[in-house]
Amino acid sequence: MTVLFGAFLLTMLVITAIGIVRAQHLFVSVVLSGIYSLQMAGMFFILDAADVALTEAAVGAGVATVLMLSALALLDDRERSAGLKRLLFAVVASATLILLLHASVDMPSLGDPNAPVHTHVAPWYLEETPRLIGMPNVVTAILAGFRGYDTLGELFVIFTAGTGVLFLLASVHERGGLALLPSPDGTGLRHHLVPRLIGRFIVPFIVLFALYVQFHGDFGPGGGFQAGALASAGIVLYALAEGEATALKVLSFRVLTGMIAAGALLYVGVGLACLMLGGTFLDYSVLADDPIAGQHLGILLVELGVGITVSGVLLAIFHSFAAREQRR
Amino acid sequence: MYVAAAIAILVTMALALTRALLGPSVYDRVLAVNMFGTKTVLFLSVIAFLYDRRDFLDLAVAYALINFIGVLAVLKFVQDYRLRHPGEDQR
Amino acid sequence: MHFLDHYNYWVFAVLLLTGLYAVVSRANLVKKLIGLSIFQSAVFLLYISMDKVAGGTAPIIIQPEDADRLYSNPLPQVLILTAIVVGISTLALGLAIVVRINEAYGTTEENELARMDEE
Amino acid sequence: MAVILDAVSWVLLLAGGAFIFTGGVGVLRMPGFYTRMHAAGLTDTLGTLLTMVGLILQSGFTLSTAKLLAILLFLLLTAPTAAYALANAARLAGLVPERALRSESE
Repeated sequence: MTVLFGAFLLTMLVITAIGIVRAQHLFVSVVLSGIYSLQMAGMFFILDAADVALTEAAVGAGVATVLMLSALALLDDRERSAGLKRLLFAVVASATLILLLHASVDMPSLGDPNAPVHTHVAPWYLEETPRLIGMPNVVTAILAGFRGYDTLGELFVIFTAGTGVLFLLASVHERGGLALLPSPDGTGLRHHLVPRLIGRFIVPFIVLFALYVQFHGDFGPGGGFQAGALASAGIVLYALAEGEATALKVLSFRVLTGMIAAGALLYVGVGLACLMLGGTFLDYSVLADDPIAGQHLGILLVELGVGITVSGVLLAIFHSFAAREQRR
Repeated sequence: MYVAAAIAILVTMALALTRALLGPSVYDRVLAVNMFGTKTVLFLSVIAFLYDRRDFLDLAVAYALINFIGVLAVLKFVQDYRLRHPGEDQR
Repeated sequence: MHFLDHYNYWVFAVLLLTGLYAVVSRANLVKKLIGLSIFQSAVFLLYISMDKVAGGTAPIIIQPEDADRLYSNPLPQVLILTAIVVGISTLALGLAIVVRINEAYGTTEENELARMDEE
Repeated sequence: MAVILDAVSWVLLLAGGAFIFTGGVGVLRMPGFYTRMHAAGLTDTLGTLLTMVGLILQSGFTLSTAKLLAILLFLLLTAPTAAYALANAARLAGLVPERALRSESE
């Protein structure tokens, strides 16, 4: 049954993707991308990847659509030219497709427990996590513990992308710093009473749920990446309901840039603290008397850093696009 | 019985997808996206029960909370679009 | 259900090339970015398809002593989880560049940009 | 008792599925935006309610019941709001119901 559900969702995914590419109006592409993301999250859930599905839910359903739309508001939202050498690329793509389909025959079939992926390091992680880290969610344990370096790198990619967007879109303050200057016209949906009231009612629940996802990530699906995306979605909803200017008063630009830096610094700081206490970089065992308690503390702090930076970056990006929109 | 409900939801998703692809107006597409979102919440809940993974209802909660934002963002975009391009036909 | 064993990989290939086709054949820069995110999500699908273990469940070990339970592979999930958030922030960076290009040139079509650069 | 509870929840789930499916058919087959909206809005709410209550009866007094109740509450709040906002936006944008157009032209 699972396989059939999966096949059905996958078929819909292909149809949606073709619809996205074919749509002439970019707005239609963005709306269809929303559906695409929903299907993808359902597929991840069916394939037993609860954490990934939660991330896709938090990012794809809220933040991604909002970002694409606020960028489209600044651009011509219709494709004008038909395309470049479409026939040639169609032939090349079809040839590559046939090669890839041919190669897929050699792949192990779906769910095969003896596939090469499952016989390398994965069993070790699954067996040793309860003993070494003592945390039910192996994904969180690997993310922040075993592969802490990798996650640090990813966090800095997000940090760099966020600062890049700010440099490209934020305006220069009179004293030389970057600033966002929303005009009072950005009222969002203030004139629509019902969506505004319900939106305001939902915001605290989203933020509360984000905190739950942040701190429950050791035991269930969740962690800093999901929580950061959810929290920023909550604040974006507030900005939609009350206008960007009001949202910037609640969480000002200074606070946002502070959050972007603070999260990354917290992550690095935990690593340095481990060095100071005589361990290696990001080896949390030395943080407490008991190695497992140390691991718990380290992972909690590191995930908190991830959550703070991710929500700061996503919100700063949203405000950069929105402020640009109103300046024109 | 969960299977029957899941199949009904999946088929409805396909119908909503068809409407989203056909249009014809912007609002039809947004309606379809909104419907697809609520159906995803229901599908995730039913699947969580079908395979007895009730811990993962968190996902459905996340969608129930977040799905709304996309629709509101689209509406704000359409509202601003009309301000910037008065009289222009939208698809 | 034997013929569905590789269906995930077929869909991966189709999505990958749909995305690639949009990136190379469309002149509109935003459409290229959308194509890039389809391409990206195809890779996510490949990784997550490989982590599935038949009869398994998500790798959250509530009872470590129960050795019979099968869990899906946690490693691809870790990689993709971070990649999704990285994907949205790089997409935003791309969009920001497109916005600036549009402000400087007044268009987001690749062929028009090339023509303006030649002049 | 358990058998009755099971039977009731099965009936609710099936009824929910039926309503959801009806809504899907309505969204696809109805002519004009407002009639489609009508089909989607009404069956969405009822189908959600029935399915969720069916699932709640299956889960008993556990944490999942609380989560299901939260989902139900949020869906019942947001789905009609989204429907309202959508219809409002369409009306303000000047999308006229089809029947009204037809009677005007007569």
